[in-house]
Order: sequence, then C-alpha cells, then structure tokens
Amino acid sequence: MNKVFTNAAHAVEDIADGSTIMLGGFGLCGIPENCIAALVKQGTKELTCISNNAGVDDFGIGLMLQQKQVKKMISSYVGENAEFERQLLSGELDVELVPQGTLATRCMAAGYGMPAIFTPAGVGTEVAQGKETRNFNGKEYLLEMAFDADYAIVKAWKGDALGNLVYKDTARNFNPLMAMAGKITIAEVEELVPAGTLDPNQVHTPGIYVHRIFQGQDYEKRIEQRTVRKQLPF
Amino acid sequence: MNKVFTNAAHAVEDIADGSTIMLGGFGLCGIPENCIAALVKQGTKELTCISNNAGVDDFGIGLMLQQKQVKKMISSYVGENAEFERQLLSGELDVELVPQGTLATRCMAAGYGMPAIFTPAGVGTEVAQGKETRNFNGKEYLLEMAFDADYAIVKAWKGDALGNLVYKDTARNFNPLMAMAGKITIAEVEELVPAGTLDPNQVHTPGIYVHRIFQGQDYEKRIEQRTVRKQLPF
Amino acid sequence: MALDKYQIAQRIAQELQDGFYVNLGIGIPTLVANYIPANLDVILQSENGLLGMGPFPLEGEEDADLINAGKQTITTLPGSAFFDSAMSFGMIRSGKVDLTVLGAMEVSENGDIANWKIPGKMVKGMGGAMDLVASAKNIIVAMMHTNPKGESKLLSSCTLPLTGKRCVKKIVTELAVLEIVNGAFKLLERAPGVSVDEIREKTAGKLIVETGIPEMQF
Amino acid sequence: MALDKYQIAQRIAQELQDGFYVNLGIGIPTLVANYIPANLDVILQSENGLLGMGPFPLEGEEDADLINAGKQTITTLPGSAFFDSAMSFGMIRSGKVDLTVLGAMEVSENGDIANWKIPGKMVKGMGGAMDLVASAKNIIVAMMHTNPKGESKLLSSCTLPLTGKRCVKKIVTELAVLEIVNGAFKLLERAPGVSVDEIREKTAGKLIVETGIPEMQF
Repeated sequence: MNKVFTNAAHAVEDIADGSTIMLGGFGLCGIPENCIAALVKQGTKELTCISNNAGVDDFGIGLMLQQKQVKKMISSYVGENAEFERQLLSGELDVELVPQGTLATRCMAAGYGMPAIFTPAGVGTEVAQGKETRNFNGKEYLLEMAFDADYAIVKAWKGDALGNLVYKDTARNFNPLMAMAGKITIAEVEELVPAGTLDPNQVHTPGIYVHRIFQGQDYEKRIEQRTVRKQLPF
Repeated sequence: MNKVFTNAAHAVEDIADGSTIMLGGFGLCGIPENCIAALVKQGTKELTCISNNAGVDDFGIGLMLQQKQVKKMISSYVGENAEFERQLLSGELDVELVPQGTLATRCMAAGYGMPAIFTPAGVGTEVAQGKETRNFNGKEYLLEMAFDADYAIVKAWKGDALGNLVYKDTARNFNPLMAMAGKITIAEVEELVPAGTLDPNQVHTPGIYVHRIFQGQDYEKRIEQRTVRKQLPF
Repeated sequence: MALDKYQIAQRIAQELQDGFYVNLGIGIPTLVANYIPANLDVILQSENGLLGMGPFPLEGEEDADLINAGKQTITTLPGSAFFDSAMSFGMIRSGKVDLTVLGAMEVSENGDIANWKIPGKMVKGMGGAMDLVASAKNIIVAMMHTNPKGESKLLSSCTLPLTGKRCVKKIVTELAVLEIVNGAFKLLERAPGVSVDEIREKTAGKLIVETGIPEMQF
Repeated sequence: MALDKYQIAQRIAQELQDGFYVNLGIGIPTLVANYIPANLDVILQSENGLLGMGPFPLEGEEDADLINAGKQTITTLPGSAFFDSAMSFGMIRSGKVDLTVLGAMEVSENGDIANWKIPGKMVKGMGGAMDLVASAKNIIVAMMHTNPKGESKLLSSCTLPLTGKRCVKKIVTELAVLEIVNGAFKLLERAPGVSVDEIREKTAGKLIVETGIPEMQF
C-alpha cells in the first residue's frame, strides 16, 4: 500500500481537463496551496471546482481563475475576487451558490454513502427553485443531493504514510468532509510522519479515505483579514 | 454555566417513567455504568431504550431489564441475555431491531438537525416493511427517521467542566452520536478536568451538546469476550 | 437620540442569558461580543468550526489557521473546541445554538429576512446565512431602521430575494427594539429620546404600538 | 477431500489484494486474518469503530476499551484510527471497504443472503450485517455447503428472512468456490479431491459448470 507521493506535481498529474474537483479550505485558511500551484502549472482546464470560497485575486483558487482553468464554481461565498467577478459577468464562468451548511453536508453525504440529505436552509428562497421540498413534523426541508466529485484535494496539518490526517484549529473546516467525498482523495500535509506516530484516538480523517498523500512545502498560509487587539498597558 | 453534577443520582433524577433514553456503548464497551446503576436504584420504569445492545444478564442494560424498567428496546443486537429473551417471549418487552449503521446514522441525523436519512441497509428485507423506498442513481434506499430521545446518556474517557468530551479507543462507538442526539445529554466521565485542559483540536464531542457532566466512579469495565494470544516462546 | 452601532450592539447584549451559545454575524453583530456582561457565561460559536471564540490576538500572535467566519484572526478560550463545517452546521440545525444575531437589508412583518442579494449587483453568496436563519431558535436582527436613501427596511413584505422565511424574532435598530408578533412589528422599546411617531414614520410594515413604550435602558 | 474451516479461511485469503481494506465477520471470516500473505498490506476494519485491527492481546494486556465487532479483546497496529459508528458505516456505505467476508445460513442463485433470523427461534438481531451486505462492493460468503441436516444452503431462492438482496459476489464452502453470475452459481474451483458431481448434488440452486474445473491451490 503506497499512498505517498513525492510532490504535488505527481499527485495531481492525472487530473484531466473537465474534471470535478473539491478543494478544502475556508477563505484562505486550510487551502491546499501546493496542489493549487501544481494545477496552475499543469494548466488543467474546464474544471468544476467545489470549494466554499474562490480565493482572492492572487492566491488560492484565484490563481486558477487568472489562468481561466475554471469552468464552474460551486461555493457559498465568492466575494473578494475581481477576476472572478469579471469572468462571471462576461459569461466565461458559471457559478452555483450553495448555502454553507448545505455545501458541507452534501460533502459529508457523499463520504457517508447517503445519496441525499434534507435541510431547511434555503426553503422559501431562490435556492429552493426546482428542488423537492418535504414537510417533516411541521417544518419544511429541501432535498439536496450528495456531491459527486472525481477528486478531493485537501490540506492537513499532519498526516501519516497510511493517509491518516490531523487538522489544526479552524483550518479543519471543509477538509475532512471533502476528504471523505472524493472518488480519489489527495492530501497535502505540513508534516508527513511514519505510520504509528499519530495517536489513533486523535485522527480526524482515517486513512481509508485518502488515496494520495505528500509532504507539502513552502506554505505561505496567507492571512485574509489580519485583526489584532492592543497589548493592554500596565 | 454550570453543567457539573456531583454524581449519577443527581444527573438522572429528573428522568421520568415513560421517557425515551439513548444509552451509549457497544456490547459492554463504553457503557454509562454509573448512570445505569443510578437508574436501577431510582427505579424509573416504562423506559424506551435506544442502545446498540441490551447488556448481559448481570451487567449493563441487563440490570435494568432484571428490574423490569424497560418497556421497549431499540437495538441492533440483543443476544447474550436470558432475561431479555424471557421478557420478549412473554410479551412483557417490546423490541425493535434496527441495522447497526442505520441506528448510528439515525442518532447522527438527530444531532445534525436532519429529519431523516436514506440508507440501503435493509432494502428487500423485513426491515423495509412499511417504509418508504426511493431509487437514487439506480440503487434502492430506505427512508429512515432521525431518533427523538428525551435523554442521551453517554460515557466518555475525559470531559471538562464545559461538557467537552474525549473518548478512548473503541469505547467511542455510539457515544458521540448519542451525545449529539439527546434533548438533554448526560455524560459520565472517567476523568473530569477543568476547562482548558483538553486540546481543542482533539475534542470529540463539543460541549454545546452536553448538558450535564459528572465524574464517574468505581468503573468495572467488564470484558465480554476475553480473547488473548500466547506469548511467543523464546 | 438614535443609537450608534456600538449602542445597538450593547442593547442586543442585554438579550444574552447565562449559558447561551451564540452565533454573531459580520458587522454590528460582531460588536455584541464586546458587551457581554461579565457575570454571564456566554460561548461564541463561529460557523467555520469553533466553539469558544476569544478576542482578536495580540499583534504578532496572529495564526493563519485560526480565523472566524468573517475570516478575521482570532483566539481561543479555555474550553474551546474545533470541529468540521458539517458538525458546525449540524449544531446550528439541531437548535443547539441559543441565539443568532445577524444583519439584514430588509425584514418583513412576518419575519422574512433578506440579506444576501441585490438584483443587478454582483452576488457574493449567502455563506452560512441561509442555514442560520432556517435553523436558529432565536434570531435577532441588528440593522439600521432605514436604508441610505431613507427608506424603511421594516416592510410589509421584502422586495429583495429572501434569505429565509418567517424566522426573525426580534429586531434592534438605532431607533427601536421590535418583536415579530402575529405578522406585525410590535414595538417594545424606543431609543432614548426617540419618539413613537418617528418610529412609526420610518416603519413601512404593520406596527403594533401599545401604550407606554419604555425607553431602552443601558 | 472437503476443506476444514481453516482451509476455507485460507482460500478466501487468496482473494486479498495489496492495499485492500477488509471487513471480516464473526466465525470463519475472522480466521481469514491468520492467512493474509505477508507481502500484502491489508487493513482490517472493525465496524464498531477501528481501522487497522491487530491480533488478540497478550495475556494481561487486554483492554476493555479495545474490542472488535465480535466483542473480543484486540489490539491496534501502527497507523490505526478510531472513529464513531456513524463514520464506520459511512465508510462501508460509500464503498471504501474493498472486501467484506461474512457467514450465511442461505445464499440464493441471484446473490440474496439470509444470515440473521430463523422464524420460531429467538432473534438476536442483524447487528451490522444488513448495512454491510447492502453496501459492500465485494462480498464473499464463507459457509458450509449444507446445513447440519445435510440440506443445501445454495438455493434457487432463500427460505429464511433475507439480510440483503442481490449482493453476494462469491461463495467459498468446504467443497467449492462459486461465483454469482446471471442468476446462477458458477463453479470456479473444487476442493482437492472433491468431484463436480458431489458439488452438483449438494447445490440446490442453478449451477453452471464449465469444463475443466480446477482444484483449489494452497
């Protein structure tokens, strides 16, 4: 069982034009920086990207948008990105906006072998258009389908050679959900450790969900909104 | 915010006759021993118990069966229990058998605010009788409802004053799922620690799901099937 | 006199109860955190995956892996817990979050809310707002009573695309505290020195005014 | 000569491939773990919540918190991971487990399986069997060819209440290896010294026998 790849270029090299890929992260937090850079370099096109956000103009998925590699974004929030806006308005880019919790749960559903889920999010709004609704115990729910993605690309803090993953802080976000949901799941980690290093009680994503893993490098981990408080005076 | 109770007797004292309660554990592994003992002492009757198993004759839920406190068991496997069998055959006890994965997922659904889930388990069997089926992508699924329990009673390894829980090994099983699913969740822990002691990245059940917590005592942690291998000879 | 945004936040903070788990949206709602009474244990949930959100970090202590739903750098507090986004919205959907405070562009007299989309303008997305409004037990809207053109944001029905239907329970503006009751805005409190007439004039939807509306207390 | 239960397990172990995640049921399936070829990386899943199940513990090292789905004390291996039962069946349902081996009372020629209930006898429950058979990509049944009364367990249709429909892919008995193909049992291999006639005689369902059925190799 060899899941360890040497680098991002090898891990993503079979991703073909027209693929549907999930990319972990919330904003710029916990995004698979190495794989995004490799996809940009590789020039894979016509991608459908499922990711909560679309990056900023010069980082994250924004880098793929700059190269016009993305055909469609499925996201909950796509602000902070001028090139995204330009492509959307010019009709080059298609976007499907999905409530954040629905996005997360549709990933989980795929990983848990559930074909669809019921959620109240979006009932009575334009998100509900064309969707089946159903009343349970007096409350209205939408039927939302599990995602079907060719690849899930996630970023973890630590991972081992068997693909077990541990995330750090809020960089966890969508990563474990997408890791479960991809037909092929590619994980980049800040620290790749030998099997047996991670505490089995503290693994967030069991290795069964991960097909490829590699030690990432040169993480920039850009901060989108640097907010600080003043040191209290003595 | 005071979630800390002094002991099991106080934590369960408002559980009334006729309540529906979930009890964590798989077999005798990870069961809330202290709360079961307190319920036996308290003599609460006519209980509907949702638990993967029904204990053995002289331990676990078996102790409540001996006292005829259980009206109905909702479980996936109820072997190894002569008193259970006697009550079932005599009609004193009602039992609803649910596939193990369905049981787990119906707990999760309750904790995740999903009114129902689709699962292929039981399609074409007597479990499907009277249930709605639906075809997604050529495969048949059953619609199964989220559980609705008055109380969830779980056992964790460590917990803090805010109700955050960490489980050990396979004693995790149904505990985190039921912890999410109870209208009121009662957690007994082997070690109660101050808030701030547990690593926030390693909490299995966030405290928001837990209403009452107490330091358990005198854990027997009985082993149902002691299997060992021989020390290799030198 | 009309409240400023800090006072709106301060008034909303009075709605907090001991033991509440609270989700605060972006903008004025975020400011509520500054006014939590010291004698109350209130735990903030950030829907990207954190319970127990602390204040902004000290300069030099920012961590790119630790942000809130507004993508701002934050800190944790003793007893915090991290989780994935499915569990985060799971706890929201299952009603474990006691109070959600969020901004709005429009609210209707039956509790509909619009806060995510303006036709003709670039749509940035609903983020977690639709999940929050569809699920929260108790939703307070923090907003200005009127829009920059001076038009009422409290309407008989929303003109903008909805975020959720019949979900808002209470509204705190610079002028008033109002509750949604039986398809109307029921006036509960006035800002200090603000007249019932001014509130009436700036409320386009059905307004219920009983006698003796008290001023807000701070 | 007919196989014993250890040889059945040994023959099933030949179906393993490098990198397989495998769920082994109670009884003969459990024995398969003893015959995993040393050159293969095979990881065992225990549906109560463990990936990477190791052997039984040494005497004195049993841990009540560490059991398998048969409630036996076990150990972990380097790279093991624990998880809750919803995730465990989630990975089963989503097809991440490559192979499931389980016992059966009856199998029909279209792949139906019955292994949880005998009318008139105390029913202990299906445990995780219904989830496993409904979801696994690849199911091998390990069982005796006939029941204690000598009646065939390979039937045209099951007489006992079903555990799952059209799910079994392969069957290994003390006499034969058979595959479910187009609504029939296709004979693949004979136990050493066992004749096709004996297999034919003990198989009640439709049996496909091509020429030159090889003996199992060990």
